[in-house]
Amino acid sequence: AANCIKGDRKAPYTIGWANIYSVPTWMKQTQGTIEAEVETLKKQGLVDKLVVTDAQGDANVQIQQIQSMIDSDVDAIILIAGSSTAPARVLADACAKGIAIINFDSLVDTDKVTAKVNTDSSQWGDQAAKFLIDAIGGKGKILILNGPAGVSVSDDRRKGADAELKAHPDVKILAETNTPYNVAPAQEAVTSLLFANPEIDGILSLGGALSAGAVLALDKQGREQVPITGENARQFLELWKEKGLKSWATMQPNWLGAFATYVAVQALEGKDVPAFVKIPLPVIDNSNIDQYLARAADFPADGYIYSPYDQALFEKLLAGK
Amino acid sequence: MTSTAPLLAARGVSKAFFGNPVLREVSIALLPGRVHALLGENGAGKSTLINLLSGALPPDGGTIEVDGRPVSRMTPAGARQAGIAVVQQELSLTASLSIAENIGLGAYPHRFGLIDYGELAARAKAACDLVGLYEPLSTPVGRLSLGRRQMVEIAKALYRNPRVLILDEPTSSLSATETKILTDLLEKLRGQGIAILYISHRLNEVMTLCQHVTVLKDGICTADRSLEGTDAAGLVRLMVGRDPGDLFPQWQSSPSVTPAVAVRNLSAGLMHDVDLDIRTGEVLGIGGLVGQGQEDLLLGLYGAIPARIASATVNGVSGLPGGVPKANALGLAYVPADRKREGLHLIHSIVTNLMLPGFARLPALKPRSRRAEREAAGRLAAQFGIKGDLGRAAQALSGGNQQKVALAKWMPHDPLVLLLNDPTRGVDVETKREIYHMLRNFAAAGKAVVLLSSDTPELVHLCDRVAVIREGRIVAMLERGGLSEEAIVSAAMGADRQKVAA
Amino acid sequence: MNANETATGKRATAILRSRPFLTVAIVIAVWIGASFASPGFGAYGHLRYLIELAAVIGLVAAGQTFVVIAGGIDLSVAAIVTVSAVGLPMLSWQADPTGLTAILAVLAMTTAIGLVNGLGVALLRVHPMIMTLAMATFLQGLLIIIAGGSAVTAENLLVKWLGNARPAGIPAGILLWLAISAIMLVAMHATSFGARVFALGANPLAASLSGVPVSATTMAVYGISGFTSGLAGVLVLGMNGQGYVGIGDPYLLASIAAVVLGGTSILGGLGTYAGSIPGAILLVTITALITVVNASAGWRSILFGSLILGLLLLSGRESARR
Amino acid sequence: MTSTSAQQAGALYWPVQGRRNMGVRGLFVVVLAFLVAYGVLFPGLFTASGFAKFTQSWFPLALVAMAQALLMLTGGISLAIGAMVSLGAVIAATTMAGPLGVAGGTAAVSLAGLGIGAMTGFIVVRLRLPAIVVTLAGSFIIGGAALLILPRPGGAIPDWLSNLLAGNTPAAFALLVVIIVLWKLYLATPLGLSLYAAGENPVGAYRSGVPVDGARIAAYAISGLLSTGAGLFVAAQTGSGDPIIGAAFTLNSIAAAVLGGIGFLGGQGTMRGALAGSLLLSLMISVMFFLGFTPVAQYVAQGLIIIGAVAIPQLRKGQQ
Ligand SMILES: Nc1ncnc2c1ncn2[C@@H]1O[C@H](COP(=O)(O)OP(=O)(O)OP(=O)(O)O)[C@@H](O)[C@H]1O
Ligand SMILES: Nc1ncnc2c1ncn2[C@@H]1O[C@H](COP(=O)(O)OP(=O)(O)OP(=O)(O)O)[C@@H](O)[C@H]1O
Ligand SMILES: [Mg+2]
Ligand SMILES: [Mg+2]
Repeated sequence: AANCIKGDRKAPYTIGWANIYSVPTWMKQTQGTIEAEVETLKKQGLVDKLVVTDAQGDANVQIQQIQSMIDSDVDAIILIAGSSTAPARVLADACAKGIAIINFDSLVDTDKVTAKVNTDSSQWGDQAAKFLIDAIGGKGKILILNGPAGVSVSDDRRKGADAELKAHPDVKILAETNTPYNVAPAQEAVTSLLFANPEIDGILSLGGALSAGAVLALDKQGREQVPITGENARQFLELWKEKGLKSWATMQPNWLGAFATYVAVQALEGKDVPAFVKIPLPVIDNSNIDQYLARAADFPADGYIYSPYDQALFEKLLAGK
Repeated sequence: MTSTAPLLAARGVSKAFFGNPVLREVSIALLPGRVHALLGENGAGKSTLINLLSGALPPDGGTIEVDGRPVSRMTPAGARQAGIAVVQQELSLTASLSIAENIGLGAYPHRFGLIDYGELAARAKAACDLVGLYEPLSTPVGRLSLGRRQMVEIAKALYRNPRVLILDEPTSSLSATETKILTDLLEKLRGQGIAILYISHRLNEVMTLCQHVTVLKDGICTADRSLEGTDAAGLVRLMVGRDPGDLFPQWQSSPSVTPAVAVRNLSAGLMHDVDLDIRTGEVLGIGGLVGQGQEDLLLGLYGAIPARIASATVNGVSGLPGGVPKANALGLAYVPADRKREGLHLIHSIVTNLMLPGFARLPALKPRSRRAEREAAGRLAAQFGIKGDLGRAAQALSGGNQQKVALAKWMPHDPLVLLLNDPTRGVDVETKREIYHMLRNFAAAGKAVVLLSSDTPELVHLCDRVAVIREGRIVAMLERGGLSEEAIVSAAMGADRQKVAA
Repeated sequence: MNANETATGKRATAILRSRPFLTVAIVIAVWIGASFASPGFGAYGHLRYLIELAAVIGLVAAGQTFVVIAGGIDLSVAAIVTVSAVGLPMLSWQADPTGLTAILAVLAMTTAIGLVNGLGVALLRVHPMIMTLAMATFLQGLLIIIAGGSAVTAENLLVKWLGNARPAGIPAGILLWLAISAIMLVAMHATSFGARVFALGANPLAASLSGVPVSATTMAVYGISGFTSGLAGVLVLGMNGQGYVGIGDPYLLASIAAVVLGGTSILGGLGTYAGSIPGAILLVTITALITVVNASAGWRSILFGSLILGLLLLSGRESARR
Repeated sequence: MTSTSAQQAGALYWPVQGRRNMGVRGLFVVVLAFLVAYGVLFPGLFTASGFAKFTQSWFPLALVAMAQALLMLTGGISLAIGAMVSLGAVIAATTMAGPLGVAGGTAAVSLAGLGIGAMTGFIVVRLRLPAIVVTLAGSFIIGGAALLILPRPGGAIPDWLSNLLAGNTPAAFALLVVIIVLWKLYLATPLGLSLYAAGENPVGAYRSGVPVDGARIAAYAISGLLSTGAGLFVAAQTGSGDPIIGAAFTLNSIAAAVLGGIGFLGGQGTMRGALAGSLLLSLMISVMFFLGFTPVAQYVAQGLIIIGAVAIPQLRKGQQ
């Protein structure tokens, strides 16, 4: 059986969804995929209840809420962690109780979980750097935009870019910034950076809202757009098309939530699930951006246009193919 | 006798605030077994001088001597060690601490580094007994009325078993009875060889208690002499430099029968079931021991605390005002006793303080005219003799001048009924005279004044009637004919309960 | 003649010594210093952009200054900015092509939120910090419901104009800020209402006994704060072209910092919006300055804090109170 | 002799305590109601491990609430509490598993807390700068330092320490009791009681011979120690360090203190109130979970509860 699973839990299961912060749009979309999946599983008689907590961004509160989930004896916990280290011990307790734990998106450094499900942040940084260096012809001056400091995901993406950057000494990093994954602060920072640095050849952005902010900053100053990396934020994809950007984007698909739910139930049902399910990074480039934009209306304006998913995809991913 | 060395002395001390000299080369010597009076008008520099003597402020020039030896840098802690204790004019108490903890503050008895609560209780109790403070020692000081807090401040000084006791207007909010306790006590302490410095604007107290006097005028020492052979008029002459007139005005009683305010069965705070008529054209005194509910009566009428009534009319409108703005609109105005906490905005300029009731009543978006405000404030300041730069914060004013500001700010509004809570507390004798005249003129103009006072002579000489309050009830209503200090005091003590009932 | 001269001289020194002036002087000094280090920083366009950014903080700080002077604090401003920026696009109905009605409706709503804050503080006697924190929490719940649902791109002409137009070369946002600043300064220093607010903050008990309508004044200041935060939300929506949940987050600390950097006492009763204005500009300037410094996140954070502390040492002595 | 003195001490001490309870009685009732509700919803609370976990989740908040209340009593405030917690956590996580060991790491955490606290106090008190801006600036400096020490979550705490402090033991509760006793002892020293006087009437207190500046600087130092101590506990609880783990504690510490009746002007309120405030904030999270609230309902209920806990006692007071 899978890690943590003792086989003493019977369907229908109660699933606990330990969210770190439910207000941002990405989270809201993710929650939507989880709820849809739960509905499906309910019909199959596998799940009877979804319990949702919101730690309001506080990793300490999240620990307390996971503890409450253990106390109320949920069968599975799916989790986006508020800290890559903090929940480790409480998760070990949950694991010892035979609770299936599926950790996705923001991962915890622990092996006391049933499975972790995520794209590879380091690969994200690596591929983004490759694209950008390529796009600027192997040399030039660039800016690096990254998410908040002190957080593993942003740090991993940044570290992933290191090898490529080191390999190209002609690529000069003018400045790096850390801002929340939001448009306005990124736009502010890039505006100041543009004034301070008259020559910029490219922008290595490690988050979609950051890219949108950068494009808006260039646009507002009447500067020519430069090659930029990004993410599947609807606003960024629309700007990409509108401004004819030279760009590349990947994504953290919102259906990770649905998939985590699916994996939890599979594990509880006795399936052997791998300890780490690596989700291949979907790539958006000029070849397929129109397909994404065609579906744009189905997504919130400040949301993320994620790639399509279905049961078959889940089974394929779980089988490790 | 005269050759005894002074326990505490100042030699030619000077002090200036922001370049304004407040004391110029003042000398004073406190001898054991002598009560030394320090007199002067408001703002003359009395409190500043004792702040220098007690180490609360460093002098700009001159020296402080203890037992004839100059002290290079006096601090409050050093003063305490030297046996100097001060009853501050602006009380030094902490509202959230208990009476006992306040009394011991800065000088707690301790055992193993911890406060020895047993010892503290015993010693605080002894100090309280001396001044007749009977509240439980655990009562937070914040719950006491101003007069009782003043007693705590005195007990706090006595707790330190001082050799030198400095009292800055200790009786300013005490009634005759408490004052008597204090003067007897000081008399006793003097007998024990303690040096006492006594500041008061109540000259009769000074006359009975003190042997020696130092007079300050505008920061300069104008007299330093024995009190023997001087009378009250002489003292005033020393202070103001000219012949004083009568302190109390001559007046004709002219109350009408129409009540400005009539209430039946008023209950508010400590007061219960009070019937009261306040007539136009009269000054109605409110007397009694401190803290019997007098203040609640005024606040209840003013709409500042919830009150229950059977019926009431205020200036022709029935019912009590539901809130202060309504009371103001009905022509009521209230001057609180605790000017620092209730009367003034200490961090704001004197001008804004004087204009505040106007701001409160004018339409919210009415434009202000700074010039008009300055002029109006200037007129009020001149009328009340408020000294100092009107643009400065009110906290820089001396205590008495602060009191004048708290009273003066109502005058532009021409109130019909003035509710005054100890309006002459800490006010110098000349200003008192002006205030008294003003109050009588006010009454003569057909308005009404309610004068709650701890100064019994004030009640006797100024009021048409005096209501004496004990335990939340009016126990006596003394008419002008029957007014005397004895009558008020005995009614306050409950001595003539039968007589009133009869 | 002579007396007049000294009076003018006195006033001149008073102005030179005042906190608002000092803060302005510091801002200019920082600008000059920074443009030597990095010529682009001092470019006209950049300084104009910084002031445009400061306008948003400045608008939020306008209400915050009123509240702080009245002895309170408003922790709900960030949530109100977000509610305004996210809520407005939902109200862009067809009937009014200018978009003014929608803006007025949103401002009415945010003002009402502020009034509810004031109601809690004045009538329920809930501590301002608790009341406004709770309000912020409520609004977060509200945002979960309204956000992400429908398109929130601003299709509102007036909002777009505010965010992007530059009449006479000056960004409309700055003009809006100037207008609001003038109104706020007049309301604060030249009306009875302003005087009541100061009195309330310096000593609420004395103010109440002097006849100041305490409840009404309290509600008014929180109402103003709701209004200016709502306006900031409208502006920030225009500048970004899109509202999103979290768009208001930076403005809570920023508004409080601008107020106190400008010399307003957090204990109430003393201060002026004239200080918060350069306070807001100073804040965005320092933020921009550390953005262009190429250092690790930790060092940038340390630099930011040290700059604030250093500037405070230049200007920030508190006079003793009580 | 000793017995009468002890009697007198009791006769003074207990009524003083009783009066102090009056202001927070309403809050106590609310907290008690929540405790009962929690016990009913989750009977496991009364098992050793249930109680242990419950106190562990409350403990760090209790510490920072004390740290904040201490400052607010002297008329100060700190916006750097959260950064101090983070700093404590990263120092613990980077030292304890290394050559310094647990003892050395604890010393480093304590020294950092006391030192930074005292320095903050010195700046605020002696240079007369407004506490709120000084500590706002401090929060960036201290937070930056935490990021330099540990740029991303990591480090380690020896397992035995984690198990001792945050395993199935009532260690957190015991520590809290010890800290409360120490606080009581501190309050019983002249310096401790001076906190109130220095906060409410600094001029009067100075004239009474109270070392006002000393009392205030000491309060900042102790507050710093409590904050980094909370960081150490969080590190032990999580087994590692995280340079931004403390962020939420700043606002929560203020909320807990204000909820507990501590005023901004200094000298108002009691530590027991602040502790009750922090307990309510912590309990609320678990109780809402067991009542099955959705996130939206959680936000709304949380707002209502904290307003209610303050408003209802106020309204009752108003009616009397
Ligand atoms: N801290 C201060 N800052 C500025 N001016 C002050 C300060 N303290 C006192 N003054 C000024 O010093 C002068 C003397 O004040 P002081 O309090 O000594 O007068 P006083 O004789 O005690 O008067 P009162 O009888 O009214 O108490 C006053 O004009 C007052 O305005
Ligand atoms: N029975 C006793 N007799 C004498 N002194 C005592 C006794 N018990 C305790 N004390 C000391 O007296 C001090 C008074 O402080 P106190 O207990 O009032 O703190 P507190 O502020 O009320 O507590 P909190 O802030 O938690 O409400 C205590 O710290 C304690 O050490
Ligand atoms: Mg005086
Ligand atoms: Mg206490």
